[in-house]
Amino acid sequence: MQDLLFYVFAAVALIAGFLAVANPFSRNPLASALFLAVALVAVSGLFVLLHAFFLGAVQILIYAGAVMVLFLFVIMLLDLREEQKRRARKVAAGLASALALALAALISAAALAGGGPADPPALEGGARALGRALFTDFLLPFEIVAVLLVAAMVGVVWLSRKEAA
Amino acid sequence: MQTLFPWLILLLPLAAAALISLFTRPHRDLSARLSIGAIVAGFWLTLLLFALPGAAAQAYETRIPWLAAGGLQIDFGLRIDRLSLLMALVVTAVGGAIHIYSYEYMRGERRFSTYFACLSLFTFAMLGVVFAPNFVQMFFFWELVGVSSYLLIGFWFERPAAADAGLKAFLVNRVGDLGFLLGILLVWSRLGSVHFGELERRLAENPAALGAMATVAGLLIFCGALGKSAQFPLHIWLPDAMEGPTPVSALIHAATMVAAGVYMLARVFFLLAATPHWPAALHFLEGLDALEIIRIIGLFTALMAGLIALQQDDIKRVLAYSTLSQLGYMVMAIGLGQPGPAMFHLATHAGFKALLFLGAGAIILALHHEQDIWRMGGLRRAMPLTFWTFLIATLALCAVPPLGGFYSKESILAHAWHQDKLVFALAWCGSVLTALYMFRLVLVVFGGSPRRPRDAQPHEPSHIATWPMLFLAGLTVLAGGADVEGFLAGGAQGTASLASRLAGPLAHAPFVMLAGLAATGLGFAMAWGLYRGAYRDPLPARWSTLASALRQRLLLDAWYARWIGGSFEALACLASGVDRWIIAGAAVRGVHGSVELTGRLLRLAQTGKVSTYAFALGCGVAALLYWLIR
Amino acid sequence: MNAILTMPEMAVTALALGLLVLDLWTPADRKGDLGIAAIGGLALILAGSFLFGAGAPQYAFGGMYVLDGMALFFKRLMLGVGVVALAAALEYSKRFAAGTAEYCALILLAVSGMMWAASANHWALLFVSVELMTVTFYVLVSFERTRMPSLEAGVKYLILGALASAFLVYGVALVFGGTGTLGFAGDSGPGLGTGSVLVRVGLALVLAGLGFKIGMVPCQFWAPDVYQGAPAPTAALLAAGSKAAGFALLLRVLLEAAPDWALEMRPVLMLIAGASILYGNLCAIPQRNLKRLLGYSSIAHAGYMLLGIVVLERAGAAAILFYLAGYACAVLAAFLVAALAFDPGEPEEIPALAGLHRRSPYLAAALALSMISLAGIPPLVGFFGKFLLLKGVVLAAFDSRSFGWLAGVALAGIVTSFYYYFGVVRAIYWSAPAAERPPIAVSRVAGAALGACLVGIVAAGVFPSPLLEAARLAAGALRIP
Amino acid sequence: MITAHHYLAVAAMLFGIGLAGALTRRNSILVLMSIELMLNAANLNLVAFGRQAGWEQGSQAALWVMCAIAIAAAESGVGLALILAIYRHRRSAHLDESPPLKG
Repeated sequence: MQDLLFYVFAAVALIAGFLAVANPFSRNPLASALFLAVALVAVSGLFVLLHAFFLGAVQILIYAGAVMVLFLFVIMLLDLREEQKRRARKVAAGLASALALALAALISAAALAGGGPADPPALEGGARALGRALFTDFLLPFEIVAVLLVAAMVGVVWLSRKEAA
Repeated sequence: MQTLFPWLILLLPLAAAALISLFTRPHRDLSARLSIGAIVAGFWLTLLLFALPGAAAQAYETRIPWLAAGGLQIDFGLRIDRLSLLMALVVTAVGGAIHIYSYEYMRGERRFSTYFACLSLFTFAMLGVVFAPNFVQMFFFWELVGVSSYLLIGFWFERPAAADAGLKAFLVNRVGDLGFLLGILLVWSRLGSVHFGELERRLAENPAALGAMATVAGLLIFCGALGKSAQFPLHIWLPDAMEGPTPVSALIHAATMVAAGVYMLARVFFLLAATPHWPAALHFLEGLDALEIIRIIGLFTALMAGLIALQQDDIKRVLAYSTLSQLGYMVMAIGLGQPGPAMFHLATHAGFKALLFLGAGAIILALHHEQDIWRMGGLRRAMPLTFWTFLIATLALCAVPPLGGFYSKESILAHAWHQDKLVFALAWCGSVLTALYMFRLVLVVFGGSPRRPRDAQPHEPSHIATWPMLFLAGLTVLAGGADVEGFLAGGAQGTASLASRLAGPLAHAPFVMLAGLAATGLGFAMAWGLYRGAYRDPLPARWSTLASALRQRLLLDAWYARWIGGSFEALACLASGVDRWIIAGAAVRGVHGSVELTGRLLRLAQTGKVSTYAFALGCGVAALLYWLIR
Repeated sequence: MNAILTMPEMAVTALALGLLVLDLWTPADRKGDLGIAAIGGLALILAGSFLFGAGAPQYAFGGMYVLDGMALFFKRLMLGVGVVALAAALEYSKRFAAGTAEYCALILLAVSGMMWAASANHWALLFVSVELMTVTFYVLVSFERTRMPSLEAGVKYLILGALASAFLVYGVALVFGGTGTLGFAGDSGPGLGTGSVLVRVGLALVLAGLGFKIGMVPCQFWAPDVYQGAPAPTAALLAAGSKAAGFALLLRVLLEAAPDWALEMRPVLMLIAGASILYGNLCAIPQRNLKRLLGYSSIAHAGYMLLGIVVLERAGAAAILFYLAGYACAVLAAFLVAALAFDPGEPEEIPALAGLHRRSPYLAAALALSMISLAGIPPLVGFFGKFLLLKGVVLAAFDSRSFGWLAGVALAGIVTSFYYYFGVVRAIYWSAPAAERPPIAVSRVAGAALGACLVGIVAAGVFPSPLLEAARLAAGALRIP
Repeated sequence: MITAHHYLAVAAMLFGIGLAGALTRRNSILVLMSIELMLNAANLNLVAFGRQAGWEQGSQAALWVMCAIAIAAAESGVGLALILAIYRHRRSAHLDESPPLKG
C-alpha cells in the first residue's frame, strides 16, 4: 500500500512540476501556479510517507496555502496576457534543458552511489521531539528566521508602497 | 652623531615636504627656501659624515623595529656604508644644485610651492632607497620614487602629453617592479631573510642556498633595474618623460631615479653573482648566467640609444637618449662583474649630465621654450657661460682627460677589454657614437649663425641659476681626482698619490686609453665634417632609410604599440582611442591590444540577461560535479 | 547554554528592531537623528566587542555557535564596515523621500546576518545567517524603487541568489546524507567523512552557493550589474561585508570542516582563482562607470583572496584576513565618494569625475588613495595584502609547477589592474571637466567615516604590524587538522 | 520495497525540472516558481536522509526543512514585491528586456 502511494505521489509531483514549468498546452501563468500547488501537495504526501507528519502539514499550510495564494494573487494583479504571446527561443531553451538534465543526472548519480541502509528506521517522537529540539539547540536558527521574516516584511512594505510624490 | 646624521639627512626633505604642503603653500619664497634648505643641509651632513673619523671606514646600521608578526620580522633602518654614503653625496650634491636652479627656472609657475613639495618628497624617497638596509624597505621607497616621479613628470598636467608621459613612466616602471617584487619573494622564501647583510652572510655560508632558482631570482631582481634605469625593452618611458619641467629632467635623468636601478644592482651584486643555476623547465638556458644577460642588455641599450640620439632634433631628447646610452654602460659594467666602475661612472655621469640638462634649461628659457636644435644656433656669443659649462660637460661625457668622465669610462672599457674583446669592440663603437651625437649637439646649438627670429635676444639666466651650473662644472672637472673605486673597494683613502691616479689609465691599460681617445677624436671629426655650419641635418638626404629609422626611434615604440598588446605602451596609446570607440559606438579606430580585445570579448558574456548568467552558473556547477565524479 | 556569547549579534538585532519602532514616533524632519543614533549604537557595540577576549573557542547552542579568534576578528571587521556603511546611508538616504530608518535598520540586520555567519559551526546556522544576509540584500539593492536600474539589479540579485541558495540547500542535504549530522567538524560532532561521494558532491554544491557570495568564477556574473545598479551604500556593504562573510564561511568549511576535500579540489580552486583574477581585471579595462568598475574589480579581488585558500595553510588564512580588512577600507572609501560626488539620478560615469579635485579636494584625494591601495602600491595597505598572498603562492611554487603559473597569472592581473585604477586617478586630476560644477559639501558624519577609512588605508600600510598580528592570531584559532 | 534511493531519485528529478524551468522561462514569476520547486527537491532529500539518520538527527533535519520553508516564503514575498515594483515602471514581468545594466 505504501509502495503504491509512493509511486502515485512521486508521479503526481513530477508530472505537475513539469507542467508547472513547461506546459505544452497553455502558457497561462495561472495554470502554472495551480500545477505547482498540486506538485507541492504531492511532495507533502511524500513527507507523510517518510513519517514526517508535522512537516507534511506545514508544507500544505505554508507552501500550498499561503505562498501559492500570494503567487496567484500577484499573477492576477498583473495583467499578463501580453506575456502569453511570447515564444521562448528554441535553441536556448534546448541548451538550458540539456544542462538541467545533465546536472540532475550528475546529482542523482552521486546520491544513488552513496547508499544508506535499505530499511530506514522509523522516525519516532514526532511533534514532541521536534518541539524539544526547536526550543533547545535549534532555537537560534529559528529566531534568526524570525528576524529574517521581519526584514522581508519591512522590505516588501517599502517596495510595494506607492511613491508619495 | 653617527646615528643621528643619517636620520636627519633622510627625514629633513620629508619634513620640508610636509611643512610646505600643510602650512607654507601660500608663501612661495618660504616654501622654496624650506625645500632647498633641507637638501643643502643634507649635503653638509653627508660631507660631515665623510669627515667624521671612522664613519666611512666600516658599515653600520641604525634601526627601529617596524614589522613583527609571527615569523616575519622587518626593521626600519638605515644602512651606512661606503656605497650608500657615496650615493647620498651624489644625490644631495647634484640634487641640491638642481633645487637651487629650480628656484630660478620655475619662477613664473603658478604652483611653485607644490613643485617644491614634490621635489622634496622625491628627494626623501630617493634617499630612502639609498639608505635601505633590506629589500622590503627598499621596495617601499622604490615605489615612492615611482609615485613622486609621476607627480613631477606630469607636473604640467594641463598638457595632455605631460599627463600621458607621467602615466607611461609610472606604468612601465610597475611592470619592472612586479618582477622585482617576485624576485624579492623568491629570495626571501629561499634564504629566509630580506636583510642585505644577512642575505650576503647566508649566501657566503652556503653558495648553493638559492638552489635551482639562483639565476631566475637574480634576473627577476634585475627586472626592477630594467624599469627604473630604463634598459631595453623597458626604456620607452624615459624619452617621453622629457615632458616634465627641465630641472625635473635633470634630477630624474642624471642623479636620482634612473641611477637608483644601477645603485640597487650594486647593492645586491652578491645575489647576481651567485652560482648560476636554472630550474629544470628552463634547462635550455643552461650555461648562461645572470651577469651575462645583464651585460648583453646593457651593451645593447648603450648602442641602440646612441644610434637613436644621432637623429633627434629636440635638445632634451638628445640628452635623454644619451642618458639611456650611458646607463647602458653602467649596467654593462655590472654585467662585467664590476660594480665599482659602474658606481664611479654613475657618480661622474650624475654631475655632468645634470650640468647638460641645466644648460639645456637655460637655453630653452632664453629662447622662450624653443626646444628644436635647428632653430637655435650661434648661441656661443649670446650665452658664453652656458656654452663653456656645456662644453665641459660634453667633453666629460666624451671621456676627454682629465675630466671625471674620462676615468670612469676608461675603467669600464678596460674591464671590458680584459674580459671580452667583442664587448670592448662594441662599447668602443658606442664611444664613437657618443662623441658624434654630443658634438653634433654642441656644433648645431652653439656654433654657426643664429637661426631664430630676429627679435629674440637670448641672454644668460640670472646668477641664481648660473651658480649651480658653475658648481657642477667644478665637480665635473675635479671628479677625475676622486678615487671612487678604491674608496668603494674599502682601501684606505689617499694610498695612491693624486698624480699616479691621474695617470692611472695610461699605466694600466695604455691601449684601451688610446683607443678611447681615438674614438672620441673620430666622433668629433665626423661631427665637424657633417655639422659645422649646417642649417639642416645632412643625414636624411644621404642615408634616408637609416635616418628615418633613427628618427622613428628604430620603430621600437611603434612596434610596441602594435604587437605587444599587453604592454602599457599599447594601453596608454589605446586609452584615448578606446574612449573614442566607445563614444562613437561603432567604428573601430586605431590599433588594439590583445588585452583590450579580450576584455571586450569577455564583456560579451556579460549580456545583462539573468538567463545567460543562470546558464553560466549552471554550467560551472555541472563542470565542478563532473570533475568530482568522473 | 552560553547564550551570553551571542551578545554582539543580539545587540545589533535589537538596535535594528528598536530603530524600526522608534521610527513610528519620529517626525519626518528628525529621521536623520535616528541614523546618527544607529551609528552611535553600532560604534558602541564595536567598542563592546573588545570586552570579549580571543581565548579558547567557546561554544553555544549545542556547538552550533562558536566564538573563537577568527569569529571575533570578522565580527569587528563587519561592525566597522557597518558603521561606515551607515554613515554613507545617512548621506545617501536624502535621495529617497522617506525611508532613512528602514534603510538603516535593514543595513543593521544585514550586518547581524554577517556576524552570525562568522560564528557558524553548523549547517543550519550557516544557512539561516546567509539567508538573513541575502534576503536583506535583495531589499537593500532595490531600495531606490523609483530608479529602474536599482530594481533591475534587485531582481537579478534575487533570482541568481535564490538559485545559488537552492544549490546550497541541496548541497547541505547531500552532505547530511553522507555524514548523518548537520554539524561541522570540531567539538560538536565528528569531522566530515569526506570519502563518501555524497559528501564530495554536496560540498561542491555548497562551494557554488558560497562562491556566489564572494563573487568568484563561475558565480560572478551578478557582481557588475548589481554593484552598478544598487545604491552606493548597499554596494559598499556588499563589497566589504558580504564578501567577508562569504570568506569567513569558506575558511570554516574548506579549512576546518573539510580539509581533505579542499586538498582534492585544490586544482579546481586554483583554476577558479586564476579565472576570477583574469576575468575581473580584463573586463574592468573598458568600463566607464565607477561602480561597475568596482564590481569587476571585486571579482578580481575575490580571486586574489582565493590565493590564500589554495595554499591550505594558516598563513594563507591570515593573509586573507589582512587583505579583507584592507580591501574593506579602500572599497568603502571608494563607494562613499561615489555616493557623495554624483548628483542624484546621475550615472556614476568616470569622466564625470573630471575636476573633482577642485570641487572637493578631500573627496578627490580619498578616491585616489583608495584606487592606489586597490592597485596594491606601497606604502598603502593594499600592497601588503597582495604581498602576503603572493608570498604564500610563491613558496608553494617550489613544490608544484602549477603554483608558478598561478603566481604568473596573479601578477599579470595586478599589472592589468594598474591601467584601469589609474584611469580613475587620471580622470580626477588630469582631465578637463566639461562644465564647471559647484563644490561639494561633505557632511561631518560622512567626512569622519571617510577619514576613518583613509586612516585605515594609510596606517595599516605604513605600520602593518598590529593588523597583521591580529590577523595571524585570528587565523591561529582555525582548527586545521 | 521503497528505499531512500527512490526518494533521492525523485528529488533529483524534481530538482532538474525546477532548474530547467529557471533557466528557460523568461517570465520572472515562473522563474521564482521554478526555484521553489528546486528548494522542495532539496527538502525532500533532507527528510529522506533524516529518516535514515535516526530520530535525533532526523528531527534536526525536519527543523531545517521548516526553516527552509519559511525562508523560501520570505524570498518569494520579496521577489513578488520587486516584480510588482518593476511592473509599475515597465508594464511587464518579463526578464531580459533591453537591460540597461550590461557590458
